[in-house]
Amino acid sequence: MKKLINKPDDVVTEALQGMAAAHPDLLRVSFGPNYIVRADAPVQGKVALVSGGGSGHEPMHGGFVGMGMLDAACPGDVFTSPTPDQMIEATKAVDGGAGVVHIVKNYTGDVMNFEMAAELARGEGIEVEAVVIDDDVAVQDSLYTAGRRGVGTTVLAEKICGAAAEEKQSLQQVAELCRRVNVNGRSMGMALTSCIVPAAGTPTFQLGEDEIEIGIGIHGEPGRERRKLAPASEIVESLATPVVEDLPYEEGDQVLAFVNGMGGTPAIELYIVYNELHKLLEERGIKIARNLIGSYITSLEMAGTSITLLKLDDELTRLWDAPVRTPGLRWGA
Amino acid sequence: MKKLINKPDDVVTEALQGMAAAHPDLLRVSFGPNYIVRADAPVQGKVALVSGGGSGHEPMHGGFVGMGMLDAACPGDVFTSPTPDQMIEATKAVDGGAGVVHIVKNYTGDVMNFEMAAELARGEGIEVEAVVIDDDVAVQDSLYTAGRRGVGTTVLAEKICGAAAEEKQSLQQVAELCRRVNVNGRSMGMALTSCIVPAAGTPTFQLGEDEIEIGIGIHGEPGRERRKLAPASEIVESLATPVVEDLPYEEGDQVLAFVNGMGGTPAIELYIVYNELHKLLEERGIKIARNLIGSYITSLEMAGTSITLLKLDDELTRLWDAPVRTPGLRWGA
Amino acid sequence: MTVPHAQVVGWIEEFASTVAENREYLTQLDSAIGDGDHGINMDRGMKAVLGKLEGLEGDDVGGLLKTVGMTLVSSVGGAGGPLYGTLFLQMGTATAGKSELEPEDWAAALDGAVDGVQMRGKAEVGDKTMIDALVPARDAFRSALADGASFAEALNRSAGAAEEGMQSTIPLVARKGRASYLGERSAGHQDPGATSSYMLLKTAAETWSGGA
Amino acid sequence: MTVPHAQVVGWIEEFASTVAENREYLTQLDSAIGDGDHGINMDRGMKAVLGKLEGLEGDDVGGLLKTVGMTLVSSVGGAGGPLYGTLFLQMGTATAGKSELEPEDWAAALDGAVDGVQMRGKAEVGDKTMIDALVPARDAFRSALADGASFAEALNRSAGAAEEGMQSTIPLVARKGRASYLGERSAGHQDPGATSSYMLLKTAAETWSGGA
Ligand SMILES: Nc1ncnc2c1ncn2[C@@H]1O[C@H](COP(=O)(O)OP(=O)(O)O)[C@@H](O)[C@H]1O
Ligand SMILES: Nc1ncnc2c1ncn2[C@@H]1O[C@H](COP(=O)(O)OP(=O)(O)O)[C@@H](O)[C@H]1O
Ligand SMILES: [Mg+2]
Ligand SMILES: [Mg+2]
Ligand SMILES: [Mg+2]
Ligand SMILES: [Mg+2]
Repeated sequence: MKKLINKPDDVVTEALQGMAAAHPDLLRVSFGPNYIVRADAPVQGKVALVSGGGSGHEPMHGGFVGMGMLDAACPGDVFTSPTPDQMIEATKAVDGGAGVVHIVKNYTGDVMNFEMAAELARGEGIEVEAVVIDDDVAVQDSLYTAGRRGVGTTVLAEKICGAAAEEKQSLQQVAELCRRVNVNGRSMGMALTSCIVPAAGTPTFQLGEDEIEIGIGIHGEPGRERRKLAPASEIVESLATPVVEDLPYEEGDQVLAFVNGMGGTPAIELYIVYNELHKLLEERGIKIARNLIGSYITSLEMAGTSITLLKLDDELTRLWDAPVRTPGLRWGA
Repeated sequence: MKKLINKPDDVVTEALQGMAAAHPDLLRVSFGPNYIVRADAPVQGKVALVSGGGSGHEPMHGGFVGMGMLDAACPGDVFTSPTPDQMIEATKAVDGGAGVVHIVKNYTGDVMNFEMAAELARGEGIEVEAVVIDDDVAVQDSLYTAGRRGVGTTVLAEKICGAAAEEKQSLQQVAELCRRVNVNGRSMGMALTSCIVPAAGTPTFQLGEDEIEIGIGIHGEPGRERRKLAPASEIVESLATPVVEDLPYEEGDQVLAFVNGMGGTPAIELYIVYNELHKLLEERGIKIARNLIGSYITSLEMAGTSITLLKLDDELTRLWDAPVRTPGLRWGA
Repeated sequence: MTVPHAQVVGWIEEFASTVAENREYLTQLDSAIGDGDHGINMDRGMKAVLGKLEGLEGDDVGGLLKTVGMTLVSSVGGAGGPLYGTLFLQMGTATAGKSELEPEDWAAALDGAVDGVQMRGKAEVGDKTMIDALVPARDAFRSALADGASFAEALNRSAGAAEEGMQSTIPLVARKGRASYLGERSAGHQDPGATSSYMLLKTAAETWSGGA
Repeated sequence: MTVPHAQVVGWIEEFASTVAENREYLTQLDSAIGDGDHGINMDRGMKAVLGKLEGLEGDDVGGLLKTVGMTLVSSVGGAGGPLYGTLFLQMGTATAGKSELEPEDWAAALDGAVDGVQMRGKAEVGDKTMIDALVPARDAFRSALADGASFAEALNRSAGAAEEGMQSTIPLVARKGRASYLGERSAGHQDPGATSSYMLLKTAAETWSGGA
């Protein structure tokens, strides 16, 4: 295992110390339990946004704490959902009296821990609305299963809802908006290589020199299908087609296209992916009105990409364009 | 070789097509010869900044084209300096009558091609000032050699000079400033893994599972020394010590600390590196007044990091903070 | 036979060391159909529990089990944290105020465990989860008592049923938890959570009855 | 013997095919002490030159060589582009207006080649560059002529000197170009640019004299 780390057990703590040292103007980090809050928390009268999940997906979520996005993030161990005590402390630290939205990715662990936290927070008189993101079309949806995973749409929901909260929209409005983003977003990802969980020390799965995994999640879990390595055009087709056909997006729709790197894939490849996606959507008459290209929701050093499409309307577009100032995403401020 | 590409020969062209499709609001891409100019070029009365170099270092340089940074970038083949015809066309396209600064990284190829281009441009009546960046302390400096390579300081110089040009500083002022940034910047890098040039198809160098290269450049060229894998604290010490002792930075100095990822290293590791760097500089009484953490000058999918320190003064700090709006770096706009 | 407070502590310690010994094994099972951390998570949690046990006073079994639950909730994370946390919290509620356990108390504790895990995770038997080990274990314990079996014998039959339940997960397609994302690819692998739940019941039988 | 325009074209074509055959070899040499692209760069450039040759009219050797130089400048990039570009541009200037080359013309062309490369790259003999092949080749050609050797003989002695010069780069520590960043680690490897320069002189000797 080759990583720029000290001891495997200290990875999360030291990365958080680095965040604290790097961005005192934007955020504060608390240790034991671990959570990150924006520097000016709590913002009185503003709905607060709290998210969290396993570490290893940076910049998500800690890198999205700041003006116009999250009020707090709860980082778990690598790929392991955080615990309710982190969430409850974070929730209390950012509550500005207007209620708190928990943005939860649909993983059994995340959902259950956030549920326990919300129960405790409500017990302490804080209004909490939880919204679960489940946008991964690689997973068959069913009433009888855990449903779809939450992936790329989470980043977009955090940005858009952060802007709405900044506008002093109400708890119900922000939660409703978050559900609307989720309903209009779809994602699918693939891996060229596995990643290595520091505490494990070996790759989570083994891929041959000519193999790829299609339909992966963000925790190094294997995907739905192993295939032969293929040109970018074919890979984009395999990811974007199920995404487009799931919603379904229609001719004339405006979308935000998010081409995400899994952590080990450089920008030059992401632009080749974007180029293919742009052609594919153009052929279907779908217009990319906004885009985001980069590594924003990662799986440690995994090489690969995920594609997220979000159907836009005027409000979503306006909120996307609103200023944001976080370590991981910044414009207009 | 596992990459998100189509044919190896089409990598640069297709990534440029992706850039053009993604950022029409910020830039325009010309093909044959290849160059990228900001959408509103030429800006009348403003000194224009042109840079360029081999591809494979994205977002540098094309991702830094836009308001507050570069006016044009000339992307060569992967790791191969661009040709004079690209530079001369780019120079003509962005000249707004106030002259053009060529920001050149100190590689024999880049220097000679930019020299030829500057001769041709001057022949056509355009005022050109070339500034060579040579900040890599891994290379022993000498009058009798090609001197030091240009690496991380290039990114900082492009940002700071872009801001000065935006303020309508003169050609001589911007060129002088660029030299000042270069004189005050020092870098050193290391690799955990090699990268693979698409046209070659195999790793440029072979590293064992427990080996690292210290003192690498940004073209997959081997470094000055091969070592055993070590904890992040030791690696940062090996990179930062020669950097700090070269200038030399002194107690009380304010610096911009730039922790760069080589392309395959995720943010979580860069923050661990930053944490170590922060401690090391604190011990020496050097204050990090600004920082930049991310993969901005890369070597394809290489895993590794480089550290750049720039000694700041009030003017450099003000220009660093000025608004910038490019695909790769954006704030305040 | 009754199980005094000290032996409940003994069981928890034994479970912790079984989890530590099987840390790699559980993680390996989780790598095949999950994210390869179940052993790491449970071991971190049980180590935290051992730390908490040291400072613990009194002989209230219910309080002890609640402390175990709270500690797991705040140290494990993932799915395992809330599930095992709730399991122990509910066991603690069912045994509140007891300083030793009669067979009927343990039956109530197992009821609480199953109800708690199902309230949290909404899994049914056959979904390829902990529930596939826990439900047969609870049922076997109750029916052993109804058959007139001794506490020790009932514990052993309960552990045997958990083992069968654990094995029954192998051919199943997961419908809950992370393994469900794999769809058909999840079949042919033993569920890590059902495996750790079997260990929980097996260590109870071993510690309290000397059998297995 | 004189070398008519058509044979100069033949030389360029022969050099292009030698470079194509040795694309991997040159790249491999460059991987050891550079960035592993010299073969790729030169091959791309010479393929572009072949494309340009097709449309070329007239019999001006100087014009031909200048076209080769301009094409290399705008298609090779890296260090090789300006260096080989300038080499051919200066050869073209030295042979402007000639429809065939006398020995003295080729001597002048070699002078131009060396001067051009040194003007651009500022390397001296011993810096581990193209210059280590080119300077001995130029000197050997002139002294062969002074010794009364035939054009063919002088070409062969020139190519032989280039080969020795190429080999002489092996133990050297590079002082120019990318290899210089390696410091002492650059010793023990043959310089890729000196190797392609040797090929340039060798193909001239082979195409024009039948020898090597
Ligand atoms: N909804 C559920 N109900 C009961 N048990 C579940 C449920 N979801 C997951 N599990 C159990 O949790 C185990 C995985 O735990 P663990 O690996 O610690 O958490 P995570 O999946 O978050 O990494 C599975 O093997 C399964 O037995
Ligand atoms: N200053 C110089 N003068 C002469 N030749 C040089 C100089 N610098 C480099 N070279 C030659 O260029 C060769 C490398 O060319 P190439 O690989 O095409 O370019 P790059 O180094 O830009 O990748 C070296 O082997 C060397 O012979
Ligand atoms: Mg997990
Ligand atoms: Mg090169
Ligand atoms: Mg797991
Ligand atoms: Mg080279």
